[in-house]
Amino acid sequence: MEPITLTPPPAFGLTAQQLAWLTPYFFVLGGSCLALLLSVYEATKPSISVPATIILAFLGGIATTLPLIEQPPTLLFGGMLIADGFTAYANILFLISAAAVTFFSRRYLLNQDLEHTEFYTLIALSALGMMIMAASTDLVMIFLGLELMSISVYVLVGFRRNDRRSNEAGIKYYILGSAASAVMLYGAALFFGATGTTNVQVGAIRAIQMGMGQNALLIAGLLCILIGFLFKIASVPFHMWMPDVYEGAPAPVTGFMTTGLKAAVFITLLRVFSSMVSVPALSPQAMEAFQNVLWVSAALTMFLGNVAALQQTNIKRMLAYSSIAHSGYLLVGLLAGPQSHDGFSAVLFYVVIYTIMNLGAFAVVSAIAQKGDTGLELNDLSGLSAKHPGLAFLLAVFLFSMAGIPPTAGFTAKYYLFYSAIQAGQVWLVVLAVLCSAIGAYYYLRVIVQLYMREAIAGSPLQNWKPSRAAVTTALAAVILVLQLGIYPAPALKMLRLGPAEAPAGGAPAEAPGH
Amino acid sequence: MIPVPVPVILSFCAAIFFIGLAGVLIRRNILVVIMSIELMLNAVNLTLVTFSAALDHPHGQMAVFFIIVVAAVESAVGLGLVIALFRTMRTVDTDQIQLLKG
Amino acid sequence: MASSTSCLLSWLVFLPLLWALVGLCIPTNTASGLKLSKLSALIGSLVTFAVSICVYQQFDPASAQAQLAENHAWIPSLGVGYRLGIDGISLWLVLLTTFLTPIVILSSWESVEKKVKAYYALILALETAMLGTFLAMDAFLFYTFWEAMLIPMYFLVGIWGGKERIYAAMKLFLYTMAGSLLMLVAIFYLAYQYKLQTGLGYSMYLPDLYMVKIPSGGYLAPQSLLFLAFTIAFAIKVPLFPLHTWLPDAHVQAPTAGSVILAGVLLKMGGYGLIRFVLPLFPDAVRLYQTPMLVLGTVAITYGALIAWVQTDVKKLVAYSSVSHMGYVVLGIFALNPTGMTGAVYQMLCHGISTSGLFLLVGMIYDRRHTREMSDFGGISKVMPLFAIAFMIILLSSAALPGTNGFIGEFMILLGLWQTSQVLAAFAALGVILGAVYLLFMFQKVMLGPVTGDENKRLKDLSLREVAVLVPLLIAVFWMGFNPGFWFKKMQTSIDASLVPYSQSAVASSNAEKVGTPWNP
Amino acid sequence: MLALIPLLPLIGFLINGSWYALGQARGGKAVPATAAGGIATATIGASFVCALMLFLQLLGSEEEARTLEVTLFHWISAGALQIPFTLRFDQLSSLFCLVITGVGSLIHIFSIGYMGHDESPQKFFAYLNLFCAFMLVLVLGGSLPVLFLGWEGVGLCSYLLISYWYTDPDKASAGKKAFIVNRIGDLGFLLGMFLIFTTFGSLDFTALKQLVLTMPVSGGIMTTICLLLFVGCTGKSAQIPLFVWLPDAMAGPTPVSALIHAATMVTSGIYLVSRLSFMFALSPDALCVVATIGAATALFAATIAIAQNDIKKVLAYSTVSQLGYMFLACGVGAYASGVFHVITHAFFKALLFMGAGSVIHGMHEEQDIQKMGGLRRLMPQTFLVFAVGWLAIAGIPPLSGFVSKDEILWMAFASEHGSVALWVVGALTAALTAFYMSRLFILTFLGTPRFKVAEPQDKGHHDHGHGHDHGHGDAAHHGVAVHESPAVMVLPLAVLAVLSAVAGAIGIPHMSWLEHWLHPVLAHAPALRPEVHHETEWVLMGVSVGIAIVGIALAFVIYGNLKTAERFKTQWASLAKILSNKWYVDEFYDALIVKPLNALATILWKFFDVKVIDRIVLSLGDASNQSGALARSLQNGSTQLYAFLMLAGFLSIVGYSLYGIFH
Repeated sequence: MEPITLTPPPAFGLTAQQLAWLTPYFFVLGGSCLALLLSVYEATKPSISVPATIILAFLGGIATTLPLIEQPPTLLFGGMLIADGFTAYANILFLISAAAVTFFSRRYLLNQDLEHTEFYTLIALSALGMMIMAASTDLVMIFLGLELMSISVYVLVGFRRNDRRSNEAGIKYYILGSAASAVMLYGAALFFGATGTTNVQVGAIRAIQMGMGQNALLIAGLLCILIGFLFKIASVPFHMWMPDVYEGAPAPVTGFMTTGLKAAVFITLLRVFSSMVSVPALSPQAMEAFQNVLWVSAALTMFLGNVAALQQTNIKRMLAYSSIAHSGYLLVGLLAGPQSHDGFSAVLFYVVIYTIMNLGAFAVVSAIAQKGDTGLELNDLSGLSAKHPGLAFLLAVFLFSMAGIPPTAGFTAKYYLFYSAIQAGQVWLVVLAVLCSAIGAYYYLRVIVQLYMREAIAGSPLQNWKPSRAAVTTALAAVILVLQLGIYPAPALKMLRLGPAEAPAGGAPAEAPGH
Repeated sequence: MIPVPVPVILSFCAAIFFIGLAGVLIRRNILVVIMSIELMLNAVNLTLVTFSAALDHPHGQMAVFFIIVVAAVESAVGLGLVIALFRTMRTVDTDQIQLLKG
Repeated sequence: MASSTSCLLSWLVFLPLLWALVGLCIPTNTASGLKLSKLSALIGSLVTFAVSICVYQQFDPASAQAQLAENHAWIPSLGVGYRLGIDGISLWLVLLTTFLTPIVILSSWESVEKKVKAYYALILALETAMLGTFLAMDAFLFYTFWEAMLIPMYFLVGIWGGKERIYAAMKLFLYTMAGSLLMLVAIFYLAYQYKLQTGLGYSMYLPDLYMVKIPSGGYLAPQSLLFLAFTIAFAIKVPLFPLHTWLPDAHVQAPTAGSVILAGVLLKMGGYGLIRFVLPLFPDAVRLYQTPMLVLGTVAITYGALIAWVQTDVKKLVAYSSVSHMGYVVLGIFALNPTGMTGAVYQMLCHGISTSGLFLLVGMIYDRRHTREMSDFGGISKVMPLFAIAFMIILLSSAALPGTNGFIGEFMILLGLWQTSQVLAAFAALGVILGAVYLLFMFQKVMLGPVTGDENKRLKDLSLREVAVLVPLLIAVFWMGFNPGFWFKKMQTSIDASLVPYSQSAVASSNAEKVGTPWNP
Repeated sequence: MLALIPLLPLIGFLINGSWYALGQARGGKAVPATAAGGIATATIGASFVCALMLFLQLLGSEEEARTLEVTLFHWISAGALQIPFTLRFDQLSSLFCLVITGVGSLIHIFSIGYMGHDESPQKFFAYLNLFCAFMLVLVLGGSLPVLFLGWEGVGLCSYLLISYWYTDPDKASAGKKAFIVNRIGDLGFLLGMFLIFTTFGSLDFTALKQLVLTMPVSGGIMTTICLLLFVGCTGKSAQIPLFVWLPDAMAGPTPVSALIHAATMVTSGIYLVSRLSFMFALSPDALCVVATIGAATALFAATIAIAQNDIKKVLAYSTVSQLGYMFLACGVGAYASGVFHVITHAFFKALLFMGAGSVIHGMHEEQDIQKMGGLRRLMPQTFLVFAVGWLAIAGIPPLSGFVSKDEILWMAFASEHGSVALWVVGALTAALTAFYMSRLFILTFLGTPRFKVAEPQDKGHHDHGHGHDHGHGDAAHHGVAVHESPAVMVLPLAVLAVLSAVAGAIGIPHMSWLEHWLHPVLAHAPALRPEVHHETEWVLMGVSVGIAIVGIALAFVIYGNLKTAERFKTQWASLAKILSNKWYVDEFYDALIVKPLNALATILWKFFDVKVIDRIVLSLGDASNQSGALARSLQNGSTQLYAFLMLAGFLSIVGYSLYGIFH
């Protein structure tokens, strides 16, 4: 069998189809550049033009991505990026998340005296990083996208620059994130050393061809890459940064991190992971070792995230632990994906739902947050339903959804995820997962108790304030989606279904000559 | 000149990498920590170059360029964060930065 | 399945919810608006009752199949369908639900003062969830309703409950949820096995799942584990000793309406689930675990009754009496014969009537005195003679006096159990004595003796509204006590059908089959 | 017409009951007892007429056709379990019906006077009517479950009527005790019923009789069935060990004691045994138990009766004792004699109770015989009728009590199931009976009043002195204006007195109409023991008369002079104490069963339920919380600790994987 190489497309001579695939990227990039330019004029007196520009750019990106969903997969830039349905969905998800965050954060920033136009630009650039990352099949590209995303977010986390907590969160995230990136990069270097390529799919095929199932270099490299990802999704024991960072970051940024950022990392992980397992690149022992690592990691993550959340009194910090717990559930799906009939569809679906409900929840949290992100202690929320019944209702729905109670989307997603894990034979992991979600229900319900079952406490920071309309609109939209996907998820499931042929690894092996 | 064997270089790279990692773990001054991270990244760069040379494949060297750029950007942002931190906290000692916990 | 074009059941299930949503639109800032919203809820529940009567009339007792069935694709990729159907067992539980809801609404007319609109909306929403649970013929749909039911119940207890309401609401929610999640895992497993065994794809349709064969043998065989997963979920709901501790808290803290629905309908779902899922799905495991389950049921009866005896809080007493009474239901089901099973279903209905009545009565004096401590009462008979009459009748029904409904249920259960295990039946029958003991002790402490305290002397007897609340229950007590045939005749076929796997011939054939074609995992 | 027998009192109950309920809804004004009592009496009276007419019809028909049957509706039908609500009127039930409705009517009439000053007579008469209805269902029921409906129903009415004056906690407790103790017996009944159903597949008496005779069933099962049912009888008919409720049941109004706790309800155990005599006949072991328990109860209760001072308590223990006689009869296979004694006992015991009621009424709620005496002159009519009852129960020929009791003693001696020992116990009991009844009679009616007789002008006092829970205090201060009871109360007494005197006629030995009448429905009379000679019967009869006279004479010797009585009492002080405390049976039960059970329940609740079961549940939550706290303490805010843990994770993952893969 002749060695497989990718047929490179004509350099910089992009076909119309490839150009179409790149349009959303141009939109976001152009939008952020334009916003930067505009902000020069508006540095002293910020107006609505910058966020509007950014949002328009996001919407443009979404609009140009939509027609691409049904397009056949295409390779871009010498196979460093892959454009397929999966990419399209991922991009839409990131853009929606970024747009929503932008939409509801303006009022928040105004309230906090943080109205700096860089905020929007950074969101846009971070979104661009996600889009690149999710489309990458090359480790270098993944690294680039990841860094673009992360560096923007480092800044965003420390955006309340006069606030010690925000600063601390920024610096912690920065140090740990960079270190993790370095580990991941080291893994990429080892991967390159073992396979002679930084392209994941090509590398996987080479690994088969050269019989590297037991190659220590390759395995060590993959482990390092995996650990880099585990850090980003905050899997135990790489989760420690997340609560601190979530708590310190401004509320909309936390929202952005738990939705866009997390989705991006998971989708990328899915792509890398599935490209390694959809072809048996590794020996059975190696696969088993990887699975065991993931098993333990998933179990620990679910358990620790849920139990630690029980102890929290700050809603942002609580949602951070909740986010860790959800990463654990997703790891269950990831682990089960290869053996399950539905492949990684369940994981993808879960990511989508998770993004929607967290967007909504953080929209509400951002709306509630008072100056300096105060008013987010649980006690401050007492009796919220009496003064703001609508807001309380929205938050309650999101919390029920996160707890996985029907008829919300959170239930459907969990259902699908655990169902596919059962198909993969992970019965005990699923048992553990459901027990953990029972524990988890407690802290979500605790918030609802505050909202509905307690009287307002005198002297709470939440005395006279009105929630922003943008936030409520965002949350309302999210609620509609959460209920719709909870009650009638069939269309969405059909849409997001990844048959075995459409594994997120993309069509690379099929594209490659010789197949 | 006898070429240094590849495994030796790789071990050297790994050593540098872990020295960087150790620096991140041990040093209390954030600036030194950032420098340690740079060290880790440079160890990676060296690894890539070594592999590139050993495999006679340009990809590795190409990647190094990207990494150098990213590392520079990262340091810039990191220093910005450190300055902001110093403004509010008046310290760059990691032990002093423990507001967020629990 | 004979798929009919009628969507009567859908109407039945979703009418209360729709009505609740409409009711939420009524402005309640004026007194008349407030009244209108109450009235609207009452009418809504009565209309639902009327619809359920229509269902009753269209029900054909001769067929054991799910009737008035509706079958629509819902999430085809997961084998989930929107499937409703009714049989002789769910028919009566549905009617019990629709019967109790108007009573509950009427009973809270004056006692609920805060967030009135939301209160009635939640009760109606709860009704939808309950009806859905009884009517679902699809495991996913069932589970959805089953869990969704917790939300309104949680709010009812948590917002309108007593002092410890939040603790109680949390306990109720988490306890039930933890149990049901294991059941969910088991449902997944079954659906997946269906696919493996038939090669047809996923299905959550119950009759499909019934066909799944799961290896059995041994207390930890797959079938036994699945059995346990399901049974624990249902046993928590029943609640079966020792999984009952959520109940006293929830009952005591819940508002009257909550307690009534909890005792009247929610507990029945445990029994219903056992009949609908556990018996047909896991015949071997059921036979294996029959004795342990019977023992637990027997323990529940005596244990609940003994503890009820020493309670000082009336509501808690009634709560523990539910533990005792529902123990009979478990016995009837696991007696695995038609007599016991009929008794179990009947006992569920009877308990729904009698315990609801007790809770309503306790609620009525609680509304007047704002205490439930027995020592605060005394000689109430003297000042509230009508109340005393109603109390006595309901109490007798609860104590299973012949001529009241309770007797028929307990009689048939014990008779059925006797055919299975005479020793256990003898022990279970101790409940007959103990039931009289705790009920009469309560009656004496609260109702008899000299009238104590000025507050008790000033108590007003039942109002017309309260009489209207109680009279349907009292009628039901005697009607069910003297004419059980009216109820039996519609449930007989379904009960026989549910016991098919346990008839002697079925045992023989399933053994033969197992020998012939061993199941390969 | 058959259906009307229980239906009529039920209608009376409904009328009076709704009258009461509606009256309460409108504010509860008192109504005259005559109106409510009139309705009640009319219904039960009509019921009596119906029963009488049917009885006459039965008399007129062929022996084979002496069964009337009516199925009112289908009660329970589920699979093999088919229980129609059938009423069956045959020789046995007809007698019971007549007694119930007849004596019932008289007691109703009596109650009109006795309850004349009650606050809500509708309620009382409603309960009374309801009781009659249930009692009639009990004896008319064609199958065990229907009988059981009546069985439990009379228990309920007994509860309601005992605690009729519920504002007195003791009376309320007495009702509760009666119900619960009865329930214990009912448990046995229920289980017996189950065993019958699983053995024979039917619960209908007629069908059962056929099945029992045709189906071979092991003696063990038959004995178990009989004993289980007998447990039910010990509850309802107050036998050892479940007799404790009956004396307490005297807390109820006296007509209730007469009707329920003397004449009718307590005899339902005998009815049940007679009804199922075809089963008992097949189980000599069970019969032996029945006879032993009966004899033991008879003697035991009689000893207690000697030392009681409450007029109703004496009668209550006497009832227990007499019921023991009846079971003794059944136990030796002489069911007809048992039934005979039921009938005569119904007459004279109702008479005695109502006589006592009349005394209590006249004495303004005084029940202690030590505070009575000399009522002979003050209440001459009552004295007269009471004397008849006294002689009847003491066994003085030719009064009815003598005839039936002697029959039982003879059978206890002569039957193949009998023995000398049983006869001795029975005879001893007879002596004791004569003794304590004479004691009662002497202390109440003879001698001089041991209370302050009020002046005649104090008469106005008694109008409000009849309240149920007052009166005791009044008597001490003002003296008691004793008066003869009104005609409405005395008249029924007179009727009963006549009946007590002559009822023996239906069961005269060797030409007993009763035995002949009951022959088709009861098991065959037992054969006599071979060693028994017929002449012995006469000897024994003489002995029993002698015993009665000795008993009476002894009582006169001791109690004719109160000083003798005192001396006698001090001589036997310890025995008297034990007896007056009823052998401490209540205390025994309380210490052995009630208290431990209550303690157990409290422990189960406060310790096991709360501290163990619930604790386990909650500790799951606690464990989660503890783990959370642990996780939290790890999260100490130090960036470098985080990094260190990450390194540890990194190394362990890489280490594990590489080791796992390459080794």
